[in-house]
Parts: sequence; C-alpha cells; structure tokens
Amino acid sequence: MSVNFLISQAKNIQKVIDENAPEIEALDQNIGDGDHVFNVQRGLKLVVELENTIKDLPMDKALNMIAMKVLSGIGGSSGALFGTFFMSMAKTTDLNKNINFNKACEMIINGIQAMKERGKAGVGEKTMMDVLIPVSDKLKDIKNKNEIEQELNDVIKIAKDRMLATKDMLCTKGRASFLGERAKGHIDPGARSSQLIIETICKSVINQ
Amino acid sequence: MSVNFLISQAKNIQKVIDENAPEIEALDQNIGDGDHVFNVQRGLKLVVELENTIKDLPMDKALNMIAMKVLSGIGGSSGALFGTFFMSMAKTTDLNKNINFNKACEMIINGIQAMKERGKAGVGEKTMMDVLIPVSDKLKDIKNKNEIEQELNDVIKIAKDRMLATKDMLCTKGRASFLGERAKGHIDPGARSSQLIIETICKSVINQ
Amino acid sequence: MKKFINKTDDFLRESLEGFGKAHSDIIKVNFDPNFVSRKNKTKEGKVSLISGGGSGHEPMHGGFVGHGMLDVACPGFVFSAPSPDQMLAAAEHVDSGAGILFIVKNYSGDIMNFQMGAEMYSQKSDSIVTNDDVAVEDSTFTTGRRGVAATVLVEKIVGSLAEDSGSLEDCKKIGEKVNKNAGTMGVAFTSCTTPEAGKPTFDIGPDEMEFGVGIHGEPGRKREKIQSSKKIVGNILDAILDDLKPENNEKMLLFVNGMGGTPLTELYLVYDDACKILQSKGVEITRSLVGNYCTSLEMQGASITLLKCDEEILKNWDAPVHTAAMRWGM
Amino acid sequence: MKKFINKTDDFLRESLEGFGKAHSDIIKVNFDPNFVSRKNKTKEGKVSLISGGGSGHEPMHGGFVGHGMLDVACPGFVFSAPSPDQMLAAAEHVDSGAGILFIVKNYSGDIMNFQMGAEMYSQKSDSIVTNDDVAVEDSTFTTGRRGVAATVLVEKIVGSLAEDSGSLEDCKKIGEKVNKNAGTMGVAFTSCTTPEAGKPTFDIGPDEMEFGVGIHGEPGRKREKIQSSKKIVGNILDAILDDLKPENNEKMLLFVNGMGGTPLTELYLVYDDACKILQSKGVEITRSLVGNYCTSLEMQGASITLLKCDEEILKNWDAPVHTAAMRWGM
Ligand SMILES: Nc1ncnc2c1ncn2[C@@H]1O[C@H](COP(=O)(O)OP(=O)(O)O)[C@@H](O)[C@H]1O
Ligand SMILES: Nc1ncnc2c1ncn2[C@@H]1O[C@H](COP(=O)(O)OP(=O)(O)O)[C@@H](O)[C@H]1O
Ligand SMILES: [Mg+2]
Ligand SMILES: [Mg+2]
Ligand SMILES: [Mg+2]
Ligand SMILES: [Mg+2]
Repeated sequence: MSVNFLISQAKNIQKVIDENAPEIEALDQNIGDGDHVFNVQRGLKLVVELENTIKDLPMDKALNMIAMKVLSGIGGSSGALFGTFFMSMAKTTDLNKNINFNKACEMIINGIQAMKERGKAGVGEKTMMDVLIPVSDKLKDIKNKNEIEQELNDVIKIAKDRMLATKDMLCTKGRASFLGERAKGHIDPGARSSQLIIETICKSVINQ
Repeated sequence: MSVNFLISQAKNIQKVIDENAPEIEALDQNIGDGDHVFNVQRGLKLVVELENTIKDLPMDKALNMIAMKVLSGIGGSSGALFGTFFMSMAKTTDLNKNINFNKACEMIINGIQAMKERGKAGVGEKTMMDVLIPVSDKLKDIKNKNEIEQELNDVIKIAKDRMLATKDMLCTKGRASFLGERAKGHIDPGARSSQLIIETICKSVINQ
Repeated sequence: MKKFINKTDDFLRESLEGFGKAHSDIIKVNFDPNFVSRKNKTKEGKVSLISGGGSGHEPMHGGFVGHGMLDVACPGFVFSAPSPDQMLAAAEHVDSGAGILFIVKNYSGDIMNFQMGAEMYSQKSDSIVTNDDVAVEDSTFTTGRRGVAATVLVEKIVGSLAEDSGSLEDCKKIGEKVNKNAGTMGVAFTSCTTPEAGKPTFDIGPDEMEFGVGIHGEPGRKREKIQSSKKIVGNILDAILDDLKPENNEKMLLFVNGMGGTPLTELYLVYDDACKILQSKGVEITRSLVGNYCTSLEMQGASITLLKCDEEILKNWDAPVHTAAMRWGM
Repeated sequence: MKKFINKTDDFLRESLEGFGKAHSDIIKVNFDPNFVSRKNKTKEGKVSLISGGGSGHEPMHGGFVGHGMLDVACPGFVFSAPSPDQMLAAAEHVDSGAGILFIVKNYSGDIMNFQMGAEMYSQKSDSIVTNDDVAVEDSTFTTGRRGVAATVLVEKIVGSLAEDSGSLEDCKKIGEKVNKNAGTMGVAFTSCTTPEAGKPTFDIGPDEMEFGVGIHGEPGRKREKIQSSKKIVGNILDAILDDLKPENNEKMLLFVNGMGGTPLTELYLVYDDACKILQSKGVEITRSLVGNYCTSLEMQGASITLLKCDEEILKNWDAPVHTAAMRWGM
C-alpha cells in the first residue's frame, strides 16, 4: 500500500459518497441533524486536495497530515472518529518498509481500535462501529490467508449486513441515542457511509 | 333618527361587513397591511355591545360614547377617522329635539367634513373619502327634497361608482400611498367598507 | 397559523403581561388604556418622550422604555396604530412639567391618532415624525415616506438628550436631525402572519423577495428573484446613499436590523457585506448595531439603516441606556 | 432556501467576520483555526472559560464572550462540533496560568472533539458537560441527555465566579451545580434549514409541532397537533418539574428561550403562561430571561429552562457582564 493508493481510494470513495449523498443526508435527517454527509464530503475533499502535498512523503507523515486535515476540517462526531482513525494508522510500527496486505490490515485494525476507544461504542449501539468492528475482526482473521478475493467479498458482505442490522436497533451512542424508541426503523447514517467506504476499498483491491 | 336606530344600523352593518370580510381583508392585504376589516369589525362589535349603556341616553351623549369607544377600541387610520366622524356628529346643534331626515343628513355631513379635516384627503386620493365626500355632497343636495327613495338609490349608486373608481387611482394618502404605481388596479379597502356601510344604511331607510 | 397563542383577543394583553413581569425591575405595563411606562416616575423637569405604534414590531417600542430612552410606549393592536386615549393617559402619567415629545412613525393612522391624543392633552407637547424609509418616494403631495428602523436611533439619541436635561425644543431639534440624517431600506423573504388574519399577509414565491418592504409587510419597490447577500446589500446601500448623499469619509452608524425571523448569523453576514461595500465607497463606519430591533412579527428579512453622525449624535448615542432591549453603560 | 448568503462555503467565515467587526470593542475573531476571543487578554491568574459547539445557535457561544462570561468560543460548522485544533488554539491563546475550564454540551461529537483538544493541550484543564434537556431520558448506558439552553446560564454563572477569582475547582463545582439544578424542554413549530442542506431538516405538517425537539432540529419526544400556548407551556413545565422536583416555594430562574424564528411577543406570552402556572404550583420566580439565546437557525419554537437558585447562584447571575448578547451592570 502506498500513499498514492490512499489518494486514489479517497477519490473513489468521494465518487461513491457523492452518488449516495441524498440517501445518507436523509438518514441523518431521520435520526440525527442532517450534516453527516456534508461532514464526510468536506473531509474527502480536503484529503483529495492534499495530493500534491503528500504524494512524495513517507506513509507515516502522509497519514499524519491526512489525520490533521480530517480532524480540523470536518468537525462533528465523524471528524473526531475518522481523524482518530488516521492518527492511529500512522502510529503503526514499521511503516517505512513496503506495506503489504497484512500490514495494511494491521493499520486498519489499529485505526478502528482507536475509534472504538475514542467513541466508547461497541457493537449493537447503532453507530458506524457496528460496521467497523466486525470488519476489523474479519481482517484480523484473514491477515494470513491466501484466497484474498473471497475474503474481501466476505468483508463486503459483513459490512453490508451489519449496516442493515442497525436499522432495527435502539441507539445508545451519538445523537440518535436521544431518540429512544423513535430511532428504530432507520439505518444509522455513519454505518451507511462506513459501509460504502469499506465496500469501495475492497472492490478496488479485488479489481487490482 | 333615534339612538335605537343607530344601534340597529350598527347591527345591520356588522352583518354586511362580516359577509364581505374576506374581500375587504384581501383588499387591505393587496395595498395595505391587511388589518382594515379587523379594525372595522372590532369597532362594530364595541358599538353593538354599547346597546344597553346608551339606549336610553340623549343623542349627543350616545354619540359621544360611541365616538369614544370607536376611537379607543379600533386604532389605526379607521379608528381615528370613524371616531372623528361620531365626535363631530355629536357636536351638531339641536340634537335634543326630534331628529328628522334633514337633521340626520346634517349630522352625517358634519361627520364627513371632520374626517376630511382630520385625514386631509380629498377626492381622488384613493381613500374612503372618495366615497364619503361625494355622498356628503349628494346629501347636501337632497336635504330638502321629497322623493327620498330615488335620491337614496342615487346615493347608493354614487357610493358604488366612487368605490369602484378608486381601483385605477394612484394613492396619495394613507398606507397605500407608499406604493406609487403598484397601488393601481386595486380598490381601496376603506372605500369598500365605507361603501358597504352607506349602502346598508340607505337600503334600510328605503325599506322602512 | 403556528403561534404561541391562547385566544386571538387575548394575544396582546397576555404578551404585555409577560413583558411586564419579565422586566418589572425597569418598567410597568398599564392596561385600559394600554401603555408601558418606566417603573420609576420620570424626574421633575425632564422632557418626557412618548412613542408608540401598532404592535408586532417588538422590541420596538416597549423594549425601549427606561433610563436614557423612552418614558412611555403606547402599543396598538398588531399593526394598528394606538388610539388617542392611550397617548392621553400616557401623557398624563408622565407629566413632569417640561413638556412631552411624541415620537411618531409616518403613517396616516399613527399621525391622526397621535394628533388627537396631543389635542386632548392640555399641557405643552410637540412631536417628531420619522420617515426614513428610502424605498418610498418622498413628496409633499402625498403621505411621504414611511417611518421604520431609524425610529430606534431617534428614540435612543433623543432619549439621551432628554435624560441630560435637554429642553423640549432641543430634543425635537436633535430628533429631527437624526431623522433627516438617516435612511433605511428593507427586504423580505417571507411574509408575516398577524394573529387576527391567521394567514400570511402576502404570498411570495420560494425564490422571490420583496425589495423595499414595509414593516407591516406592505409591498415595497418591487418583487424580485432572490439574489446573493452582496447584491441585495449593494442595492439597498445604493438606494440609501443616493438619498443621504454623504461627504467623502463621512462618519456613519451602520444598523442592520432583523425583521424577526432571520437568524443572527445572517444579520452579521449582511453587516459584513455592508462594511465591505461602504468601505469601498469611502464611508467610515463609526458605530454599529446588529439585531432584531424593529421587526415585523416572524417575517424573514432585514433592513439596513445608515445614520450620518456628528459629535452631538455620537455623544448621545454612546450615553448609558437601560431598557429591556437596549442596555449599555449601566 | 432563502437566506442572506453568498457562497455556502463562505457562510460561516463571512458571518464571523461581520460579528468581529460589529463588536470590535469587546471581542476579536481569529481564523484558521476559528475562535472568538476577548479583545483584551485575560488577566493573569484568572481561570479561562472556553466553550464552543456547532454554529447555528447564535448568539451562543460567540455572543457570550467578554467580561464576566466566556474567554473564548470555538464555533464549528453549522450544527457540527468544532474540531480539536480550535480548542487547542483557543486554550493556548488564553492561557493565564490558572487553568482552563471547557464548557461542553453533551453530544458525542462535542465531547470527542473537546476531549481531543484537551488531550493535546499540555497545561491544567478540566471540563463541565451540560445535559439539561429533560425531553431525553437519562441513563448511564447511553449518551444521556442533550445539553441545551441551560448552557447559557452555566456560562454566565461560572463566568462571574471566574472573573471573581474563583479557582478551577470552584468554577467546575458551581458549573456542575447549575447544570444539575437546571432543566429545559423545547418545542418546534417549523424546521430549520442549514445552508449546506438548502432544505428543511425535517418535514412538519401545518398543524403539527415537535414536542421536545433538539437544538439541531433532532426529533423530540413526540410529534403532536399544535395546542394553545397554555397547554404547551403546561406540558413543558410538567416535564421539567418532574425532573427537578423543587421544594415548595423554591426560588427559580425562569428562562424562555426563542429558537430563532419566533417573535418576542410570543416569547413574552409564553413567559406569562409559565408565570401563572408556576405560581399555581408554588414556585417563586426570582429571576428571568426572555429572548433568543440558544437558537436553531430560523426555527420557530421556544424552550423553557428552570434553574433552582441559591444565594451563590443568584450572586453570580446578578454580577456585571459585558458581551455582545448579554450585558448588564457595566
Ligand atoms: N460515540 C460514537 N462512537 C462511534 N460512532 C459514533 C459515535 N457518535 C456518533 N457516531 C457516528 O457518527 C454519526 C454521525 O456523524 P455526524 O453527523 O458527522 O456527527 P454529529 O452526530 O455530531 O452530527 C452517527 O451516525 C454514528 O454512526
Ligand atoms: N389620511 C386619510 N384620510 C382618509 N382616509 C384614509 C387616510 N389614510 C387612510 N385612510 C383610509 O384608511 C384605510 C385603511 O384603514 P386601516 O387598515 O384601518 O388603517 P391602517 O392603514 O392604519 O392599517 C384606507 O383604505 C383608506 O381608505
Ligand atoms: Mg449529524
Ligand atoms: Mg390597514
Ligand atoms: Mg394597520
Ligand atoms: Mg452535527
């Protein structure tokens, strides 16, 4: 994995989020305050704009710059969480060597672990962690496997299932937690955006 | 003319204004601030409620009480103008004698004259005076005539024509004067309410 | 109609009662006839200032009763001028021997009612008529221009002079100077709804604005497509400057007034646009006021007022004031 | 969308610039990262108070920066919590040696961002989390309750103590007391529209209201048919009193807060209804505040906050304050 890979992923994700923006906006209007998609879009735009600044930097420096941009440019819950994700990825050891698939998985697992600590949300609380924690668990699992394509397809499926599962949950973390029973019947916006991100990355790795 | 006649006229007028309220309201919304009909309705309600207080009073006292109610209870341009009307009617001489048709005309002529002085509006300025001044002029004319019914039908016609004529005028007095050309094409609300009042009174005198 | 309201007929009274209770440290609300007076009697020998007008423009005028501003405010029904008995009762209430100055916005209804009140009052009184709305063409043959937001500035500045022992003549003089030195224009994005009508005063399309709107929601100069804030502000300022014709580097007070339903963020953005444009035109902004002071119920929109300031005006603008809606220096 | 706006991306910056210019006598707006600080440096040894949150709630918090209240406010994008670098820059800007107290409304986004800011800051700091919204059920397993209008009261009262040389511990203590002693609930008649979305956050019927709405337009307890002011106010007060369980004759501050699009007349009417109901329940209203302080853009609606007052709270409430949006005693 290279810095260029990160940038090209950001561009892919930007496209997918833009395509699904009305849906994500509506989800946050239903049980939140409607800004989630704008927060995510603002963050992606800032990362993509970093291209020239970071493309020749070592991975840890590049990730730190991304983290700072995301952290300072997004705001809201997503800013803190995604910023934490990148900050923590950057702290993974041995990033100056060639980053193979296993290392990439480790980085993501580290990032998601840090988000979990920051937001204190576990599985079943109707947040993006409902998608990300199971994805992280699966990545731990496949790190040393060979049939990566099938495994990544499984990741895509897990992300989707867990995203859909947020629909019937009560929410206990984040803005939707204030709604009690009224949050039921709506998919969590952060879960949906995270699932789209996961799916986009997995697909592009599969198609490489 | 008796105090009871005044009260019964107020009741008649109240009915007619209520029936035409949506139209009058719309007229004041077009070129004013929309409150004219509510001002007039509030005034009529107050006068009708005076019935028990004034029904046994001499004419001048009754008129003064009406004037005070109208003046203090309506507000806006109509409150000042209609209040002035009654105040001035009350000042007509010899009101303690029997009030015949000629005397009644004199009272109305006095009232309208005072309104003219208060509002400083003449004919052609797109206000209620466009109806009331010609009516007053006609009353001066018919005071000593015999064929009252035909004359009153003429009054009704004058009031109506003059009300309609306000439609194409530029306005130079009152709130609609601020509109310049944009006031054109709309009948003046005060002209419409005054015309309805005149018509109602004339008709009920004719039908007596 | 969506309002906090119990019965239409009780709307004004209940609102005034709440106002009286919330600010019982500075004002007192009197009923039948209705007027808002200072809690403490005006001191002997001080000129008394009485203003008033239809309700629906809060905090104007009740919110401006107190030290350094008005002595009494007479609230009429929503958008209907108050009646003469209110002005008479107000005048008799404050009478402190030095005369009364009525501050009246230029509308037929207000003028006639205030005049009648003044005629009924037996002591010395005079009046100022504000007519700062440049949206309307001025002419001596017609009613002239409307009195709008600059009335707030007149009340503050005259109020200070009166507090400072200004004579009736001097109070009238400075008030007329402020009025003459001021110009205002407003735009509306949405209509207001009076409790009595229960429906919007005017219809307006989702992309339209009323340019030059009156504070009762009366039509203005023209109905237009909505534009960027910069353009709207530029057009408003052009109209005002055209009227005021300031000298180069003239010192002005810039007053951005909300119509009631526009959030502060937008008013400050308007203020920013106005600053930039005025700077480019060589106007020096020496004082500012941003907020909802002369409103039209829940109407969305704003007006801009410019006031040419000399030393006398500035001194009286800066003087302490303690009312429900405007307070500084004490 | 009808707003005074130029480009969506410039909305916040231009509004902040205008705010800075309009109040340059008391505050300074700093950009990249954005924060509003007092014009004069906080005096050595004074605890510094920093608050912040998503924009769209003006005058909260920028309007509360100044003597006797906040030292700095960090505005996020509209309805999005500010970012840690803002809090860090703010903290480094004010640092006066006596420590920093962050006042944070209880939302995941705000908590996380403030925490990260505090972690990056190397000197002494602590925080208060406000959670006064009784519309939401409290529970230690969830995020708990939202922080809403009582945050204004916390900022005023802690601000006074900090100005009066209170220690970081004492400031935190009184802030937590105020938060614990306060309860708020709001209703919305209309939605708000963020500049970014360009359309209303939620749909609501012409005869409906959202009971217990959040200040970002988040859904509340229930969607209901609109009722008389008395009924609405009664239901709100029941919910708050249920939570606060005041003693008989308990002294309370009554705060009627507009959501942004509701005129003052209606807020005073709500205040009147609340007074009458509270009186009948044996509550003594000892202080009051009526106006738009913690808003949701142009939303029509209001919230009511009750605060149980002891001598310490009253003393600090009454102390002089000089900010853009709240000023008395100086
Ligand atoms: N404590 C938390 N832990 C993990 N995710 C959270 C937490 N709080 C909120 N979220 C996620 O953030 C999303 C909302 O993000 P966003 O709209 O950007 O922030 P905000 O709620 O501050 O408006 C939610 O849908 C949820 O997935
Ligand atoms: N100066 C005036 N002289 C005569 N009539 C006037 C004058 N000004 C206004 N009017 C009349 O008053 C009517 C409006 O009355 P109303 O709506 O009650 O008062 P306001 O204009 O104060 O809202 C106008 O339609 C017009 O006929
Ligand atoms: Mg959100
Ligand atoms: Mg009218
Ligand atoms: Mg009127
Ligand atoms: Mg948000």
